Amino acid sequence: MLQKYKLPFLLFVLLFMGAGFNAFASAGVGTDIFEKALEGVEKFWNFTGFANAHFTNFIMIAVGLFFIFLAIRYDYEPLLLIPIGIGILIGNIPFPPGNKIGLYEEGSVLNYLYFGVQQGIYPPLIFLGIGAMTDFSSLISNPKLMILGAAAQVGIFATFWGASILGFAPAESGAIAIIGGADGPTAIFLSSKLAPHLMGAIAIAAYSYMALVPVIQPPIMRLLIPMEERKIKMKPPRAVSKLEKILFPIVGLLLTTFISPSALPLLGMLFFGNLLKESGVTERLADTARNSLINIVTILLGVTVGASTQAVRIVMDPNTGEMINKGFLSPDSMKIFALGAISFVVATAGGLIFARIMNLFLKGDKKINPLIGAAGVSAVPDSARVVQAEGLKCDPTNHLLMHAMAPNVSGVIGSAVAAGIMLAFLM
Amino acid sequence: MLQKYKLPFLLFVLLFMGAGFNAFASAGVGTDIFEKALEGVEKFWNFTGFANAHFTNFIMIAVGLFFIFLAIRYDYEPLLLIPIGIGILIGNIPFPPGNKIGLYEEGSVLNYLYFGVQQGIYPPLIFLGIGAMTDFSSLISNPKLMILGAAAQVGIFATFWGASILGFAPAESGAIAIIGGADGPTAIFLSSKLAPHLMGAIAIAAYSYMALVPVIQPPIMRLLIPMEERKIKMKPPRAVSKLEKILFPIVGLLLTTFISPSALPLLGMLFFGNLLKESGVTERLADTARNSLINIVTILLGVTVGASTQAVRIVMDPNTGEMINKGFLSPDSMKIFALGAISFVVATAGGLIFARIMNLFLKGDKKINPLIGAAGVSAVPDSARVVQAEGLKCDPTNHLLMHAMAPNVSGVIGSAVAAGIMLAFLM
Amino acid sequence: MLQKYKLPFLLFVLLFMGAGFNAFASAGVGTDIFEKALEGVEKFWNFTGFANAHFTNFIMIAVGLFFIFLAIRYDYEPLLLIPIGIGILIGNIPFPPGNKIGLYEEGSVLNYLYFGVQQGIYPPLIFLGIGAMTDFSSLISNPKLMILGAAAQVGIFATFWGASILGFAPAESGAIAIIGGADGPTAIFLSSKLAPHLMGAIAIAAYSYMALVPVIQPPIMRLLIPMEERKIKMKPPRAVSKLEKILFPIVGLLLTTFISPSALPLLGMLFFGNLLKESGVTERLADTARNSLINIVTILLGVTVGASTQAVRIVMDPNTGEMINKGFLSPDSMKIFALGAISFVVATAGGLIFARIMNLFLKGDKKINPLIGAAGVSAVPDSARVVQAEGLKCDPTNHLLMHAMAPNVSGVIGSAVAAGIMLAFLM
Amino acid sequence: MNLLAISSETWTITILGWLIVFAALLFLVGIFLLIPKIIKLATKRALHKKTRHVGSVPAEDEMMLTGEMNAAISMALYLYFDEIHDDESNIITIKEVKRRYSPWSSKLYGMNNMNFPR
Amino acid sequence: MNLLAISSETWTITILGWLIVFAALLFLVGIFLLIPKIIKLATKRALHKKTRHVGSVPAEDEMMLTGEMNAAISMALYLYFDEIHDDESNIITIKEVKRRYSPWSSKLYGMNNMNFPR
Amino acid sequence: MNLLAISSETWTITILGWLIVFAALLFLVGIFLLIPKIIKLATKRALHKKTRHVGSVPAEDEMMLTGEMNAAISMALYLYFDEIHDDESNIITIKEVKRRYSPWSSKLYGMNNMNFPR
Ligand code: NA
Ligand code: NA
Ligand code: NA
Repeated sequence: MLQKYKLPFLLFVLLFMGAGFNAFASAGVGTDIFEKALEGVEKFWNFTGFANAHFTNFIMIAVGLFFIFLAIRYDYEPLLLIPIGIGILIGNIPFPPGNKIGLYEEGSVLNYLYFGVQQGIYPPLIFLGIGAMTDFSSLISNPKLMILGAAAQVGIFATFWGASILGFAPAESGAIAIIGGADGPTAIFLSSKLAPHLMGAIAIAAYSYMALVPVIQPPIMRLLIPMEERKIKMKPPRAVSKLEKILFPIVGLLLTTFISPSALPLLGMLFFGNLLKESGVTERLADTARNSLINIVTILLGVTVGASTQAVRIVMDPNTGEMINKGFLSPDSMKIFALGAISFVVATAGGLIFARIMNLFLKGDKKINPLIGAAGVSAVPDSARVVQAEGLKCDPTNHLLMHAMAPNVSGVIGSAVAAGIMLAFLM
Repeated sequence: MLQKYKLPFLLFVLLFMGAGFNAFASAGVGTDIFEKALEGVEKFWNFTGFANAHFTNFIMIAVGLFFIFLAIRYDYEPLLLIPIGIGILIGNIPFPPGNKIGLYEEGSVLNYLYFGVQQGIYPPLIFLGIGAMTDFSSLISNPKLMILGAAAQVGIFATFWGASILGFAPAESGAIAIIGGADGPTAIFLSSKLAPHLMGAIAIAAYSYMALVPVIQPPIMRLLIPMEERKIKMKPPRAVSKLEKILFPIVGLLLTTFISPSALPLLGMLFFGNLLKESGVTERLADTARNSLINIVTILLGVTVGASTQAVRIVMDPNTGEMINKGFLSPDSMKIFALGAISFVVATAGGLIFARIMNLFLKGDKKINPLIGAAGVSAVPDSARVVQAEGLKCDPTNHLLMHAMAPNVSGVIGSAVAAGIMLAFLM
Repeated sequence: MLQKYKLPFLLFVLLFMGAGFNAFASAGVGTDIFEKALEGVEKFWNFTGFANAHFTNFIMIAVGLFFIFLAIRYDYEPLLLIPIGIGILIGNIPFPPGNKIGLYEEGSVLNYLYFGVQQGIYPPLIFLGIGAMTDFSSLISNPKLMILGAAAQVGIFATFWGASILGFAPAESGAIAIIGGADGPTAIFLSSKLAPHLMGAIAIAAYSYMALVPVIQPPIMRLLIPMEERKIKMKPPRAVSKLEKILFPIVGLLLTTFISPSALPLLGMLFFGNLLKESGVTERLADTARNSLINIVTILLGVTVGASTQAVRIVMDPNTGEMINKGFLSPDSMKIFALGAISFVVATAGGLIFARIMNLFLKGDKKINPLIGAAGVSAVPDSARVVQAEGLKCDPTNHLLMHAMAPNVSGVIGSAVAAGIMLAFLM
Repeated sequence: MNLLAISSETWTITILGWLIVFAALLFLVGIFLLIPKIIKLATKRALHKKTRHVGSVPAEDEMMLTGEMNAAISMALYLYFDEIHDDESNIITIKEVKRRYSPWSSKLYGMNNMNFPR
Repeated sequence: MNLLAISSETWTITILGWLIVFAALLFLVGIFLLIPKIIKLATKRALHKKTRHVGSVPAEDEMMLTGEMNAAISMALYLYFDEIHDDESNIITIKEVKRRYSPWSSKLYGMNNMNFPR
Repeated sequence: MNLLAISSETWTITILGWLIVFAALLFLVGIFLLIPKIIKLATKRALHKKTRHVGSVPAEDEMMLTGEMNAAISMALYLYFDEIHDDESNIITIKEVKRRYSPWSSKLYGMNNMNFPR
């Protein structure tokens, strides 16, 4: 019964669809319309990514694709590398400036999401989730292994020294140094306070090397630890009571933040999350902290940190007044990457050597396997897994994982304390 | 043993409860107190909704109730219509201005929650979730169906032309036009950039017509597609490899945003979400993106968009200085609703006609069923379901759903690209 | 094969690790370096919590530990007391001011998270979740029990009167009064509008007494209700249709907010959440509202409200120009705690007495058990459980829980209405 | 301390505020006493039409009793489960129970099915 | 009302805008027609190497048919479930079905296993 | 490049910083070596009271061994599951296992039940 409306309707639609073409053909002089159309095409072309592209954009896009490849192909920290990788792509799509598109343009969506990175708000929320998912049992059962988490922080202070030598300002050096802590949230938190202009490079370096821990650490382990020591078997950790687990976050919070109040946002949230987990009466909060909340923040943090690596970013030099490119691919970024690599090596070596030194003072079955010193760099839980894998290579019956978790998580605390110290001295 | 305290306690409580009445009776002159009480009643009355109500509030409340009714009774897009419907109620409770109650009053709770709408932050987050829940397989397996998603965007440009004729400024026309894209988040994003003052009307129109797709599309389908063509059976789509599914969001992101960088927030997040889903290594992030995150944003977006339809909103005219009502029920809103209806009709017709044109160039079993062209308007997944239902009416063995999903999801991409083009030309 | 690099590598690492010590020994005069180091130690010491501690910090830390103890040991409102308790610890770690550490320092992480408390944004979001988890059936099935929820609000107005007598300004009195409403979110919302400087004390008082409801209410119940009345059995509530459940949030929203528009953020969200639950078509939104969303907001609200109890907070007096301590432990806080205790007692008594008065007008099996009047203070669902427990003590076969839920949830509505009235009169 | 020596505005708010809260909730009470009567009226009409086709319907009183018991039990269960753990799973369980065992809910859902097509 | 009496810029945007959307999606179409061919080429080479060790491989056409049917069925199922409830559980179910029953997916996952070690 | 030619402040931070981190964690080590001893003392007293009523208690050493093995196994399992999938479900599983099979945990939970009524 609708069929009778068919013809007029069809005519109307075709009329409309044809009207534009008619207009081109008939309205006014014709050439004028054609010129306008050409102008329009040109205007649009100047707006596209093709017209605004710079070769450095393509370099960064290649880096982003490589991150995604590493994450999918080798399963290297995919929860970090996928968001950061796609963030690098998003940040390096060329665009005409001044249209609230880019991350660094005020009022753009990316800029709003980046706010939580810039102000250091996301990292404590991630630490809340980490606290709510971390089991500190192995550390509570054998507290002396905690010292290995302190030893590996030599990577931080070595990098501070190295960055100073390379000519970075003290605050910049402090921010760069934290790469050696092998904790992404801590690195972002500290650089947001000490050197916001270097945050992109610092974050990318920290996350890259954390993803590459399975590549970086094994050769250093084999270099510094003789085969016979790599085979040392350790006593299983003692069982830990629920009361100890509840006391740990409370005591840990009070002690560490009294020593290093600047680390309060990080350590406060880490131990808060852990208390939510261990109290046994706030399971629904702990569950949200370690799932929805940490996932949401990880997504937003990853993609905006990635997008902060914009290759082309023309700003006015505050001194000379000329327009300069403050994009990601600068000599400073390269230096930061080099320093980051060294800091991971030094941190690993520091943990390993200190473990051997500790063994000089320990006897019999109390001796520790020095390999677990490498887990002190944190990079939770990858470096603990690397220790496990190396241990199994030397003795297929020697499971070091549970022992390596102790320096591993204490490395997180150590880095946060170190970040607080940097803030105390440099801010 | 507590009984001995009973009497004094009871006396104390009664004393207090009676004190007020005593005060009325005894304190001072008595009439003064009574006058004060009357003043208080009057002051309170002037604060209530009853005293501040305008008949337009009740019209809008009726609209809100109708939205809720449609959602519950007919299951039309309940995830959108329930929040928007109750938002319309909330936005049209009359209140005395200047007390930080209303959505448009700075510092009110609703105003803070509306920030994500005003700045276009919520739509990209919704697209992230949509990406994480969308399976692009059907589109990857038969890429040429993607063109139907482009054809249906004629609705956008037809509406742009229509809005210009009706006297809207170019930027306003661009924002109104996007209603034809049948994508709520895209419409909100674009109007937040081009015409924030029309956002309420545009969003309500877009969501209303999206909910009414099962009512709008079938007659047009029957008008434009002859019965024999409605019965065409299509080959099942080929299977798609995991690698193709991973490459799709990456390639799609790079290509579409190079063409239309202004659509970066929308398309970047859409394809980011899809990579989280398809990479296979970030399932926990994808899960949060398509559940908690999209739900939270949907709740906040829906209720604030609904509340933005405040019927009475007295502001000072910047030119004349007199107080005028900038409320929702304006002639502009009515025009936008009319244009929205036309744009949905034109978009559907565009998709259908283009599908018939495509068939002229396709042979044998490669011919497509023109009904699936209607799914090109997007309104995911409702219009694909309408196609399925119409197909079944003509041939109960002909399942078109999987084929209709291809133009359906490409319509989302097409609208986002179109939004970027509008921004490029008009901002 | 890596063994050949071993020696040089080891040397390099040891060189570095030794370099610092060498520097101490060799560089310059030696004593100069030693002096610098001492200076550094002193600088760091002055930054630690030990150097900045004040005895009031330790009092507050003890309070925080006590909250955590109550929550874990006695299971008193752990979802509130654990976050608030650890927040009190976090807020009372002493720190050197001016380094963006403390909650009250602009730009600190805690300050950003506190924004949602300060502006009253978190409470409506919590009400959204409460709405999505509350079953109003018992109230719908026996609407007259709703009046008990009004009767118990006498606690609010009694406290208003008491606070005025104690010398608080009217707006301050209004904010303090709401403690008697026994609803944390309502208290925070109202004090964010009327008396932001008292919010910490008000929130802590409200949550403390809510947690102590099982301690506060039973003696009052035994005092005011004779044993024979405590044994009254009530008819089971009638079954409620789905339609009634859907109509309840819609009608409730319109009526209560017309009467009290200032309560719109609270009541609008409460009934919105309930419609999400009862509509039957938005289950995924309701699920997120009552899980992820409310949990996230509870975590952030709890920890920042706790941290707002900073004991030492030196600010300049705007009048005299001298530096004074505006910390938590002030005479005002003590008064607020005293008033809070009284308000809970009066509210409970009000509910109980009114229930007995109601019984004068009810006959036969329609008589209510006056114990359920105590549930009118809200403190959902603890006070309803207290009623159940008391009822069982008098007659082990008398289950009052379902009946107590009606005044319990209507107490929430009543307090929100009362908050709106306070805003109408005092803002 | 003279407890009455405060401004008359304080008295106004104290007394009037409480009265308004009462008025507001009494208003709600009235409406919710009214609503089930309206629904009953509408349902009766609908049932009237239905019975012509369906045949015998269980007596309303009997049904109501069952429904009441069911509601009471389910609410008790609800709060019992609520004490054990705080999350949602129990609610779903109870919903299922309600749907499965109650003749009252079968009638109710019948009515809903009439009004709500899904 | 003269429908053509609007600024030429409006005409430009109307026509050009639509054409650009077309161009953009046609571009995508081209790429995604190309990608499977490239993958096939790569896969063939890999399969070639593999067959030396593994032995006989089912004929590609037959496999494809099965894969197609499987995809069609699973998508239909997907959308069917999607109508019932909106959440994710069904997707997982379908994924499992796909993995379990399709010889095509077994081949595909074989390929993936080659490229993706986990 | 003279590696020592940097400001003395840099040296201070480098050396002092590391030492402070050490000091902080050594402090924690000390406390956590102390805590179990305090708890043991308290527990022994409590057990002492309890044994009068309950009767025989398994020898502490034996118990500890079991507890250790249990902890080791559960942690290994934990990390094993953690490699398979990243979410929480496994943790719950392990918790159940711990509760069910370990005599040590039964003692522990006994103690907890004493202190923590639920
Ligand atoms: Na670390
Ligand atoms: Na679209
Ligand atoms: Na209340």
